[in-house]
This record gives sequence, C-alpha cells and structure tokens, in this order.
Amino acid sequence: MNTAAKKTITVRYFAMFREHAGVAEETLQADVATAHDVFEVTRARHGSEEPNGHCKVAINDHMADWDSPVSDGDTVLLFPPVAGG
Amino acid sequence: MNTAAKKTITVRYFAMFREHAGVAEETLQADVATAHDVFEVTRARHGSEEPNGHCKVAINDHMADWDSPVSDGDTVLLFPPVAGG
Amino acid sequence: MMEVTQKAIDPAALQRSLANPAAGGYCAFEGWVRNENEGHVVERLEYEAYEPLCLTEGEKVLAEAKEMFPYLEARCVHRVGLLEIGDCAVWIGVVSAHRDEAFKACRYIIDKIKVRLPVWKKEHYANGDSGWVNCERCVQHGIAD
Amino acid sequence: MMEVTQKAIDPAALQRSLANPAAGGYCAFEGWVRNENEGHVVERLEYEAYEPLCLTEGEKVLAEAKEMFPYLEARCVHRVGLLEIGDCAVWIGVVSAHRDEAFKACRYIIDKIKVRLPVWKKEHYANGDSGWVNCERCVQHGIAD
Repeated sequence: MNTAAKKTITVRYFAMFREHAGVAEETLQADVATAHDVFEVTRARHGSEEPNGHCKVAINDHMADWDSPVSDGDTVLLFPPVAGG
Repeated sequence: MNTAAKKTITVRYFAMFREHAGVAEETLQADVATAHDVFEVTRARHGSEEPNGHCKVAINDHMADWDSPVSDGDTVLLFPPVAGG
Repeated sequence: MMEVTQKAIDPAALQRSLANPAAGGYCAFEGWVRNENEGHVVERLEYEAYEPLCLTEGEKVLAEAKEMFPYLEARCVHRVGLLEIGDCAVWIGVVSAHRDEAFKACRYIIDKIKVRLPVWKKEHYANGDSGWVNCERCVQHGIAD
Repeated sequence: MMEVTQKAIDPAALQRSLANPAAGGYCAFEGWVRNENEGHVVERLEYEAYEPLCLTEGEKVLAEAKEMFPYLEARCVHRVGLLEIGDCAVWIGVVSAHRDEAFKACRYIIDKIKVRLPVWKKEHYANGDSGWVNCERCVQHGIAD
C-alpha cells in the first residue's frame, strides 16, 4: 500500500450529514484527487448517494466545484441541500 | 333667463385648485349636465385648461367620470393630478 | 385596512398587527420624504388628502391585490400634513404564506395608491419656492410659479 | 452588510440603520416561521448556518443586487438557533431613491439567500418527528425518517 500517495484531508459535515455521521469533523488519509472523491470515500459517513447538484462543497472556506482538486492538508466542507430564509 | 333649468351644485376644490380659487368650497347655480360642464363653468376659479385625464372628479363622494351626469343638489369634487406615496 | 393619519407612522406597531401563525413571508414598503426631486433641493413636504375617498379607494386597491395575489393580511397607512426629510409618508405591509404573494401584492398596492388615491403633495424648496407635484403645468397661472 | 445572529432580530433598529436623506423608497422582507409545511404541523424550527461562508456569500449577493438595481443601502440578517412560530428567521432591508430598485433588489436578495447560503433548517413537528428541509431524500437512511 502506497501511503505516500494518500493525502490528509479534514472533512466537516453539516446539518443532516453531521447527524448521520455522528461527528462534525474528522481527519482522514485517502487517495483522493477532487472534492467529489472526498464525497465518495465518506459516503458511508454522510449517507448521501451523490452530490447531484443539490449538495454543495467548500474547500478551505471557499465555495468549490465537485471537480475542484484537493491538496494535502485541505479542509473539505460537505453541505447537504440548503434551506435558508 | 330660465333659472328653472339651472341646478344648484356645490363644488369643492382641492390642493392647487383650492389655492388658485382661494376657496375650498362654493355653491353655484348653473346650467350644467355633466361633471365636465362643472369643470368648464368653474375654469376661471380652479385655473385648469382641461381635465385631460390627469385631473379626477367625484360626485357625492363617489369617483366619477367626466361625462357622469350631475343632479340638482350634488356636490362635485374637483381633484388636480394626484401624487400620493 | 386603509388608513389616513396626521400622526407619525409607527412601522413596528403596524407590523405587529399583521402577525399570523400561517404567515411565512412579510413584505413592507415605505415611501420616505427625500431631499431632492427633479433637480430641486427639497426641505419638506406637505401632504393633503381627501380622506373619505382615500379610504374607499384604498380598500378597493387592497381587495384587488388580494384577488390577484392571495395574501393573509395587508394594511396601508398614508400620512398627511407637514413632513420632514426622512419621514415616512406611506406604509404598506403584506403577509402571506409564501414570499411571492407578499412581494407582488405590496408592489401592486403602492403602484395603485400613487395614482388612484386623492392625495397631493406640495414640495417646499431650499430657495423658498414651493410647488404641487404633478400639477405645475395643470393650472394656467399657478400659485406655485 | 450581511450578518448571522443567534439573537432575536430587531427590524425597527435595523431599519433605522438604513436612514438616508436621498432615499425615497424602502422595501423590507422578513421570513417568518410558519405553523405548517407541506402538510405537516410545525411546532418550531432549528436553523443551522456555517457563518464564515454565509457572510462571504451574502456579501456577494448584496453586491450583485446593487450592480443590477442600484440602491443606496441594504442589509441582510439571518438568525440561527431554535425559533418559534412567528419568529423572524431572515430580515432584508433595501433603500433606494425610487421604489423600483428597492423592490427588485430586495426580491433578488431573498431569492439568492435561500439557495446559496449554507443554512439548514430542521422542522420539529407536532407529532414529535423532525426533519431537515430539502434533505429528507438526500441521505440513504436519514435520521429524520
């Protein structure tokens, strides 16, 4: 197993994702290239099938796209569908 | 002069019309059939050339058209162009 | 409900009167006296209204708005008398289940209030002149000239 | 200015902060907690927000609105925490020289706030259940089921 290829990513879960995961934040080491990859490897945690455009993602406090690249040490925020107002 | 054909009409002037007439209300006896006729016979008082769609008229506290008939004893309200709000 | 008042408008009290547990959206509009109109520096405004017809015409406008954009509650108050810069001349509040009706009804009401109610305003300018808004050319020898 | 607060929103104080002598129109929108949603009797709502991104995204929305509908002043406050029926969850106020910009900017802001800010609401129903709005089908085995 090539651990050198793995990145350390902090993942933060919000609202329903947090309740489903049972934690607000965790740090994982995984072989991920994009925000979408992070969504996939944490699927069992947040419980959602696919981002499908309704979920949103931010990287280091900036709104991002699902195909945005993630770097070692990034914090990825996983947002379930919003409902403000 | 056939005074039997004349009607007694109370005319009320508002805003600029009242300032121009120098009175808020007066009663006149005139040979008038419609609200427009009242506007015409009081033209020198309110000072306006023509109702032209911007001025409005009410008869006995009901909004009326310029060709609405007036009856003996009616009160005709002459409204210059409005500017609410 | 349509009202005409000589007293300062109290938006907070008016808003409280519209509370409704089924309401999800509240839209309010206020017309404020501003310091300029068509290039003139305005110092204050004088509003005159013919109250009986303001009330009947205002109620009609509120009913039309409700027919088109079903709302839960709505209220409109127009102030008369001498107003200073920043004073609230007209207040409209609409509450509805969802925001779309509240916005659309509120807009409809102010648009119609401005052209249908027998209300007139006289601007007092910084140079000492005054003039009735919309009316300067409607009288042959206007007092405002 | 965009704000997120845990305290009750005070519309009167917020409105006063927007006073501007060149303003002729003021439009406000408030989102209130209502007692029903999609057939469920709602007893209260719990709002959660990720404040850092609410602020940056909210400021973007206000700037976009100003670009499209040039206004003089605008402010938006979103409340978080546990809210009761009738409580104000979001407040938006816009002042402009004329009413058109105030209405349009206010509507633009609430429309975008609702879909772009990281804010979530959990409804607590009369029967004891609860559910995250817009989210019930987004999780395989939702806690809200």
